[in-house]
Amino acid sequence: MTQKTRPSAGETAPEREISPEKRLEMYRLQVLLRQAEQRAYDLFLENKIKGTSHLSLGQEAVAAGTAAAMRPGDLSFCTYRGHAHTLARGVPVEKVLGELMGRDNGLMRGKGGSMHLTSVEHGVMGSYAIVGAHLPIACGAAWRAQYKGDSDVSVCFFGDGATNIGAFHEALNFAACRKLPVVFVCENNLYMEYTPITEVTAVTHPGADRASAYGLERIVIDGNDADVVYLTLSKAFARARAGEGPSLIECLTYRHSGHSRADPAKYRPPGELDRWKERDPVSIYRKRLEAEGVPGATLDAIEAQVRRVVDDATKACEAAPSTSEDILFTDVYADGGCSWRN
Amino acid sequence: MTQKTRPSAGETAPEREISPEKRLEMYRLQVLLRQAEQRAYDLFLENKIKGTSHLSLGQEAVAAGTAAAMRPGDLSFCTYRGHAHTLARGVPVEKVLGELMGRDNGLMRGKGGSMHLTSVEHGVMGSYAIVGAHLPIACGAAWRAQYKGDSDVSVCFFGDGATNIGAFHEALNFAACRKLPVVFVCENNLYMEYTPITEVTAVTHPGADRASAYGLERIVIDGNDADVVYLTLSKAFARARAGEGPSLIECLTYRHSGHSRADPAKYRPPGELDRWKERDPVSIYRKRLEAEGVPGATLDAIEAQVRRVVDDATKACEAAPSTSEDILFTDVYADGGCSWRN
Amino acid sequence: MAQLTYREAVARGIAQEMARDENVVLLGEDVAKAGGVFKATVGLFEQFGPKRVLDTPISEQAILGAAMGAAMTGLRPIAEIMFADFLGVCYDYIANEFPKTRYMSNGQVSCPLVVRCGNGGGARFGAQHSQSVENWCMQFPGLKVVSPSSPVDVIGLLAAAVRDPDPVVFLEHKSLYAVKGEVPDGEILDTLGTARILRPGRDATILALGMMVPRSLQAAEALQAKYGISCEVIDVRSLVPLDTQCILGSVARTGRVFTVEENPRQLGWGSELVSIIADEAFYDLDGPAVRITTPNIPLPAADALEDLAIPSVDRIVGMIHRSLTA
Amino acid sequence: MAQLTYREAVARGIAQEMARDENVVLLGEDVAKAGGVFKATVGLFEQFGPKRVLDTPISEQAILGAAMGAAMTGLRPIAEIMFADFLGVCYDYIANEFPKTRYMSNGQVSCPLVVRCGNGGGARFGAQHSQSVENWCMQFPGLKVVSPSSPVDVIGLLAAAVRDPDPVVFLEHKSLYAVKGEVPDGEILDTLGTARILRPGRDATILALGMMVPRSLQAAEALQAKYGISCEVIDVRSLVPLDTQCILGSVARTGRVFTVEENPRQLGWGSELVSIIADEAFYDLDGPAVRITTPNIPLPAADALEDLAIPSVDRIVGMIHRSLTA
Ligand SMILES: Cc1ncc(C[n+]2csc(CCOP(=O)(O)OP(=O)(O)O)c2C)c(N)n1
Ligand SMILES: Cc1ncc(C[n+]2csc(CCOP(=O)(O)OP(=O)(O)O)c2C)c(N)n1
Ligand SMILES: [Mg+2]
Ligand SMILES: [Mg+2]
Repeated sequence: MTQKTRPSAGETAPEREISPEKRLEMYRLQVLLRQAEQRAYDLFLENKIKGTSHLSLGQEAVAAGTAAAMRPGDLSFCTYRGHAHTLARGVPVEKVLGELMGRDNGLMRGKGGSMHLTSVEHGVMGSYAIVGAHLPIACGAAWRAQYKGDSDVSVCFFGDGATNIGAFHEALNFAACRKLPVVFVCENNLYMEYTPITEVTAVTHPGADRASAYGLERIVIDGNDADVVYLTLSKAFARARAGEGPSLIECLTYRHSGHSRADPAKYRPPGELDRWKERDPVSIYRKRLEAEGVPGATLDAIEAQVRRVVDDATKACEAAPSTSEDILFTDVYADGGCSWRN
Repeated sequence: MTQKTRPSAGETAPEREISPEKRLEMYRLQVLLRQAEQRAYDLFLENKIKGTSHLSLGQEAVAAGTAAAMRPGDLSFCTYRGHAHTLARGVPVEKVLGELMGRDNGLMRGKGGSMHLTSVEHGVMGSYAIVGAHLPIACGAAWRAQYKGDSDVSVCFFGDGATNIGAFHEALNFAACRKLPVVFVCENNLYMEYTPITEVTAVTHPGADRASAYGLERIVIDGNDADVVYLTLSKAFARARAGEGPSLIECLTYRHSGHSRADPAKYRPPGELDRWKERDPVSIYRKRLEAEGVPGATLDAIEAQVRRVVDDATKACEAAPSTSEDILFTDVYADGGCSWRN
Repeated sequence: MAQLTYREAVARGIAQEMARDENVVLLGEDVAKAGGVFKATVGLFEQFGPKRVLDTPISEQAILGAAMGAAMTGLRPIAEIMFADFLGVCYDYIANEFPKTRYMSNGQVSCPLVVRCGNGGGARFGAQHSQSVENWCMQFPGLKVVSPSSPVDVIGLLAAAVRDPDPVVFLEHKSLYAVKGEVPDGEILDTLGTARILRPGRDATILALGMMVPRSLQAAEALQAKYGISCEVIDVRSLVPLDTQCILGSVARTGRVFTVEENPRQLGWGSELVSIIADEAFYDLDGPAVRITTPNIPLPAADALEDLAIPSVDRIVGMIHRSLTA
Repeated sequence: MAQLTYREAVARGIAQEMARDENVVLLGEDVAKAGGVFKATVGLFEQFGPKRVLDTPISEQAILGAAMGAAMTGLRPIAEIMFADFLGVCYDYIANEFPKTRYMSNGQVSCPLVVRCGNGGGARFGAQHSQSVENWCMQFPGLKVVSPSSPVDVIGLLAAAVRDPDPVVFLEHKSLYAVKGEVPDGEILDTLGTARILRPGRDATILALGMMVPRSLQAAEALQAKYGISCEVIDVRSLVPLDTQCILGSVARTGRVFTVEENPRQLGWGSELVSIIADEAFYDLDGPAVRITTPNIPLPAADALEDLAIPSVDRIVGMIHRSLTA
């Protein structure tokens, strides 16, 4: 078993160039995810978001880097921790916050909730709340692309914990056998809900150390570096589009917030969060851009623009009516209703 | 991915001595399994066995070698293809054939049938007809041994096809994490029901090529050589008893018969069966014993004795009444009955 | 017109739909080259090739999950789960994924697929290969559940299921695979959610499904011949959607209802039907609503025992006669 | 006597049994160090240590399978499946393994284990984390199904489940975890298969479970106060075994029955109960048996919608009043 030396650094170094525009876009995306999710957290504490909410604070580089490497038409399959990936594909903040708040302006008008964000228009084919369930589903979408000769790739995001459930194994084998154009992105944030992944996993790298079981390359990357994510995913997409089959990419990252809702995450050893905050993906990306000559004012303007978007979205959601009752009985069946008998 | 050179030869060579008595015992066991299952096949063709029946003809070395390496008190968990493993633990032929024939003298008096042979008295903790289901169950028995400080080891047999189902993955990870005293024996007979395992598996060795995903050693052995099986399993049992955790052993073998019932196995390429019959475990074992100086007469006597056992068992079963109806409603619940309401 | 077996009808129904729509694909364990464990997909691989007819690993979650992802994005998959009992290893898709995705996405996502299974007992396969699993499937809003009892219904309902925009569980009865029936030439298309009165009657309504349909018909004949009791036999065919009109109409005419269910008693499909009748047709009922089911036991393997467990013609006759003359 | 919350009662019940019998062990995701996602196992890890209280990987099949293997060989495992909805990913054990092994082995093998789950809605968790899954569990001969509605019942029924030699699914209602109730000191042990009449009444019987119990009690009060209708409210508590005597006795006295079910209508637990009544108590019934359920929809996440979906006190009152005065 390979031992990693720095917990935060990946083992596979990519080597391509990224255009300045792309990098600004990735910065904007990371800032957007950060601000939108911080807002979601505040709204939860204000009891304006009920139920639950799973944030990706600290994991923005994975979502931004992947989305930046995707083409329109590519498909995303997310988990309950799906706000970031949904926003990164271009779904408006208002729609996402509206859904979290159970408002009529929400992405699914409140019928799905925070764990099921779906926007087919943006290629977000759903967020799945049963751990592992969407890996086979993503295979199915990729199978359709292969069957129809479509060039889209399906991306399936999941956590370290999901690598120990049966559906993971079945999906990986199925995808590898059929060389499906699907990319499996394991966001290893070190924890399941509250239990460290290492305590319940037989290998050090829950994703990468399983790759060989499916004849796949072992890939572990620094998931807090959007450039690394972007380059690695670009390669995986190219491979998928070339008919060379799936990839399994383990992104090392960390969630700054608790698992869900207001979880204070007391199970984390002291200092751990601080060490990871030093590797905060948003700040390191900003520093890197500045170091490479991007004017601070440009980056400030992006942040300000994002703040306006998030503020406006919040206001719009607060003003929106709560979900209208007429949709309670709609869309159970394709005929639009819920009647199961004559 | 490692390529094997000879499909029938294992990659891991064991290096210990086996006593002459043990070897005679393994010969006897293989002959017993062979004859008992050939009888079962005949009875099926005569329509005296209804339903289904899955034979291990050709795979006897795995059952005999494993059973010979087990201690009383060790536990076996089998699949629907469980006649051989059940008999190898000492369950009388009459009980097994009686169960297959749905007679009152059957092991479970006909309530379970051929796919569910169970004899707690002999450590046969059940045969499971849902592929993969018993791997986690075997973990549970091993967990109990660990918890109680018992020294028994649980053995779980399954096919190549079972390595692609989710429960396999969950069980292996669980067992490896907790260092459970369980040994997973994958009988790779090259086929699922009718589909070659290589057509639907991302790696060449469906068992062994997955071992590293659970931090386990890669073990592929010649499953048609009872000595190799015995030595390899002995090592695995010692490891388990020493608290060093599970093993996953892929035994290369072949079933001479079809998958089940009267399956003519037309899906096999011409010549394949013949090549494997040259490596028939029973004949090669006999040849080896003879070459090493065991008198042919000794071996003939074993065969004759086994034939008598199988013949007597058959007669007893044919004479036995069909299952008596009074047990239809018993043993659904622990109170002995099936009443679910007052 | 041709005589087809129920198993041939499955293959013909699938072939009809695959020929009609190139988005229809078939996947499952041993369904392609080997033609299926029940030989119900023989010839399809040869006719439609490896791209459209796929042998899969023993990975039921991958089978159903892949079918779902493909259905969501434009294909019309038919997935075989060999024995219906195996729905246990992929039940999340039945319970949590297929039926809920349209609703949760507020109508954005469709899931038009068919899950075919070999269902039911009578083959001496024991407790894990013989179950009638209608009642594992019918409690999920969004999921449809169909179970044909004759070759012609197999084709027509399978075609309807494939064309249906909602996910459908299609339960084929293992013990009917060898049964023959008349099948007209040309395309056959039936309608989900329609029951069929196979035998009109005045004194009681018998509601049956799958293998219990021929047994109920035989029982009805015996009740007529032996006791002059006239039973109306309804093949429910589709549990979701349910043809409540047909069922309630019949009960209104006869005043008595019996379900004949292959599942063990507890929460069998008949309980829902009886509960509808006990509410909406209460004043039509002239006596108790009686459910004739397998008793509260797992199915035993031995032939003698299995025959005692599953409702037999004699048991149906006996229970109906006793109840009507009590 | 102490005031305990329902969630504290869970921990106390488990602790009582673990202290009594060293073969009792607890396993599940995050149940040990973190005290469980619902905080229902807080303190057990500290009290009984890592050998007896185990955090597992996200491997529900491994959890239930391991529980079964341990139960078969001498332990008395309590396995937590965090949200009842997740039974979908390990359903094979519920459907095919736990309940059948004793029968198939002709009594050789026992499977004394408890599967605890957070069940039910009201928490705005959406369609895959809010279901009431009684009807996923009660159709399997050999498996018992219990669902308590108060802290004292939690302890007593949990103790009974742990000591029971058969496998038991124990459904804790998520929306009741914070509810408080009086709990006597000392050991508490209840009996499976016993319903409880929580409020006597003359005009109708209400059968309820879990969160529907307090709502039914409130509805009964409102019906009395507003319309002078006297309802007997029965907390069914145990679906398998079922206290048919209590239920049929009540219906014999009142002549009318209503079930209040949190599950969507199709094949909810009430259908079985109604079907028993429609058969065995048909002549006691003075009017239709009515089931009050969540409609035929997956549960929506938004609070406004979820509140409309699950039977409310008002809906219960309205339906019973309308039905009794029709
Ligand atoms: C089948 C299933 N089991 C358990 C859960 C409860 N659960 C939700 S999230 C979670 C932890 C998942 O951890 P990981 O995969 O690492 O993802 P992360 O939350 O860290 O992003 C668990 C156990 C679930 N939703 N589905
Ligand atoms: C979950 C499940 N899926 C499918 C089956 C049907 N089935 C029974 S045996 C078998 C093939 C198993 O192949 P393998 O694991 O290689 O074992 P072998 O039969 O070769 O010993 C299949 C698909 C089953 N019993 N359970
Ligand atoms: Mg994680
Ligand atoms: Mg095999």
